[in-house]
Amino acid sequence: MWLFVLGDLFIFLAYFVIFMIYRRWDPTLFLGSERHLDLAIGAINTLVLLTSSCLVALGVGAARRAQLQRAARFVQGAIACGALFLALKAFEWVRLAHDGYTFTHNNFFMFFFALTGVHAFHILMGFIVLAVVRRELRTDHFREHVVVAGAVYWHMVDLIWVVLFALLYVMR
Amino acid sequence: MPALNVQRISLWISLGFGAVMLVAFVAFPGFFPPMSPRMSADQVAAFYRDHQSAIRFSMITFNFCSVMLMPLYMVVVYQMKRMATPTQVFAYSYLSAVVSGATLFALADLFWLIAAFRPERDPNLTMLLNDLAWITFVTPVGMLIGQNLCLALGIFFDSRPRPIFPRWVAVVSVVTALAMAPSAAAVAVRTGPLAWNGVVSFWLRTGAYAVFLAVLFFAARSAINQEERDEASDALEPMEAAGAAV
Amino acid sequence: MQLSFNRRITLVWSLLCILTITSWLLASARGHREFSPSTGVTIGILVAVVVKSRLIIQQFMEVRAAPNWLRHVTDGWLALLVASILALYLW
Amino acid sequence: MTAAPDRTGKRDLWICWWTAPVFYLLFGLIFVLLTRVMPPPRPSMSTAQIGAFFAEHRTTIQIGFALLIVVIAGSAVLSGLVAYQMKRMSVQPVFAYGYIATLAVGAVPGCLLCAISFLTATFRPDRDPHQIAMLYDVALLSFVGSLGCFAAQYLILAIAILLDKNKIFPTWFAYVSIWQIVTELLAAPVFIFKHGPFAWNGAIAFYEGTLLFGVYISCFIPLLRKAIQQQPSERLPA
Repeated sequence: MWLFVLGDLFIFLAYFVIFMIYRRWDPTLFLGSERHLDLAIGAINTLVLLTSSCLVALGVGAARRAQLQRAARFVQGAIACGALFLALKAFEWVRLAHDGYTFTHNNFFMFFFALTGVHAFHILMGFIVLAVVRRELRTDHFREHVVVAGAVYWHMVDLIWVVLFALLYVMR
Repeated sequence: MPALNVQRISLWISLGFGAVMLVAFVAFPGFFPPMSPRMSADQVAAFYRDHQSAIRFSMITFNFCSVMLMPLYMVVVYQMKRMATPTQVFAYSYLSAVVSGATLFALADLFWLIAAFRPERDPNLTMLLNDLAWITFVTPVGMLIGQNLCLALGIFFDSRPRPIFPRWVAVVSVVTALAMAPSAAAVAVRTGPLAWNGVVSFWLRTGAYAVFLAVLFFAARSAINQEERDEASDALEPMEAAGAAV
Repeated sequence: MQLSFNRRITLVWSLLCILTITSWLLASARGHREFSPSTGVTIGILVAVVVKSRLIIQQFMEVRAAPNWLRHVTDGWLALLVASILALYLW
Repeated sequence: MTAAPDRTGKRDLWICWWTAPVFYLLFGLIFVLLTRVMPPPRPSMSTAQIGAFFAEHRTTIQIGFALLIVVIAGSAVLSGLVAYQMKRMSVQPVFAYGYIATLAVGAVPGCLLCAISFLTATFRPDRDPHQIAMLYDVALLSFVGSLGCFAAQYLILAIAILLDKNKIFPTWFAYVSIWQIVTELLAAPVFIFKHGPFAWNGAIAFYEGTLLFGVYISCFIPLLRKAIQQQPSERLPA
């Protein structure tokens, strides 16, 4: 899993660099577009995802102490947080599109929708990963490395969002 | 045991993407109502200009999701190979027909997307692309009919005491094939129920195939369940035999 | 530090949240209508990103207990990320 | 029957395997050097510029794509080999069939349609320039924008590798395959943009995707070789 996570991190690094190059070419447009985003939703979503990451980390700890049911509950909580994240994201997308700031509106929104879209796709994959982890926790002889690998993936999704939040919402 | 998971995963993949395709179908402005083949070139060009985003959204979604139905078809191929037919030939014919059918849809989808890519194109060329898309989408039903007939024949010849797919699936399959067949007339007719926007060529054809896919999904699911039960009892039998010997 | 596992994770989580809220405030401190470029704000945000990322990598992903190569690669990633963002921002 | 020596025992597999490097070498030669489809020309070209593009590269396009339509079956041989290896996995052959089927779909819209459109465009250079421009769009959008068939193929391969207990391919390769799905997703905007990173010649939609495909294929070919080598030569499964 680490290979996947590292590879993904470097792929995202490339996206971030390309974003920054385009931002560099037209900083006024990017900054002007940033104001149409709802900073509060972005920040709350960051907190939601951080919380879910924290729950997964606690879940790994509980699994190591063989408190499997507790661990499964933590993982469930993390999935719920992920779902909340996606719901807020969808609300934000719909509102922006409704106000006319669609994918094709300008370069900023192009990046905004593409990057948040790819990230949302990673969250969807994360649901599958966490479901596998939860299934693993239900078996009697669970394999710790599977649980840890799933957790690492989920933290990566969180990590990427932290950078995205900075680049898309709060950078000035 | 893990092997059976693959079939279930396949079914769920196809179900999920099939649901997304339903959204794309509703989102395509050219389906409600279906575009008339009698629209002038300028009207067609105006359609692509006015509905650019919706067309792109739904057709990109179709592009991505339509081939994701393949896992469901492949479960059917696998189950057809398990049928107690004289040979497994229908399973391979079915596979071949599915591939060609899916290729046709992928082509139609591309034509729609290319037409929407530059709506400012010469209206006559936009109309050409639009015609190509509609004709490729609606009329070449042969591959779909072929699939359904191969499946139906396989089911009829399946001599298992408890057939893999119940006989009524074969009946539904043949009826669906018959319902889709008249769409071929849309290559020549521009008005009435047989035109590509007509009740028969569009709604009956699309609706029948959608219903058939749903039937196929549930039939495949119960075939998988049955296979699991059979395997479980097969695994028990030698043990019972051993027990009897002792 | 002899913190229990859960305590340490919760502490990391609260730090992360505080940093997020700080960036939020930093970005909106100058009034909602004020969207002018500000190197100070951006650098502050980037510092927060570095700290947050490193916390997630080291604590949540447990890289602090990982083999050396992994620590170096993740740190390298973070350094590359911030260096390129900063370079492209200031250039 | 006595055990045949290793080489002759797997002769057919090795023939299939050798088509892979040969085919991709030719593929690169055709698309990069001869027909100039990779890296792709700009989507924002005017009708006149498109005409000039075809006029300039007419001969090489014709040589290149004529070669392609002759050797395209290399991809079919390869997908046969992969499907065969997938049948050796502990998962049921459903995914092996799916792999064959999705790639069989992909060959026409994803590769041949591009060749046919370019060849048609260069066939009569005196054609109405607008028609040539349309063929240009057909070629490049179908080549870069046939997403679903390839995404489905990568998905099937990835899941099969993850579930396989015989370890025909290493687990990490499933992840490399999943990246390809993400790059296919990011190629979806080529139908929308004519400029920028998501256009069909864009940094993300084209260059990053191609780079990752390069990683994928340069891992896949050696892995296939290893899979064939490790296969016990007695008792070859059907």
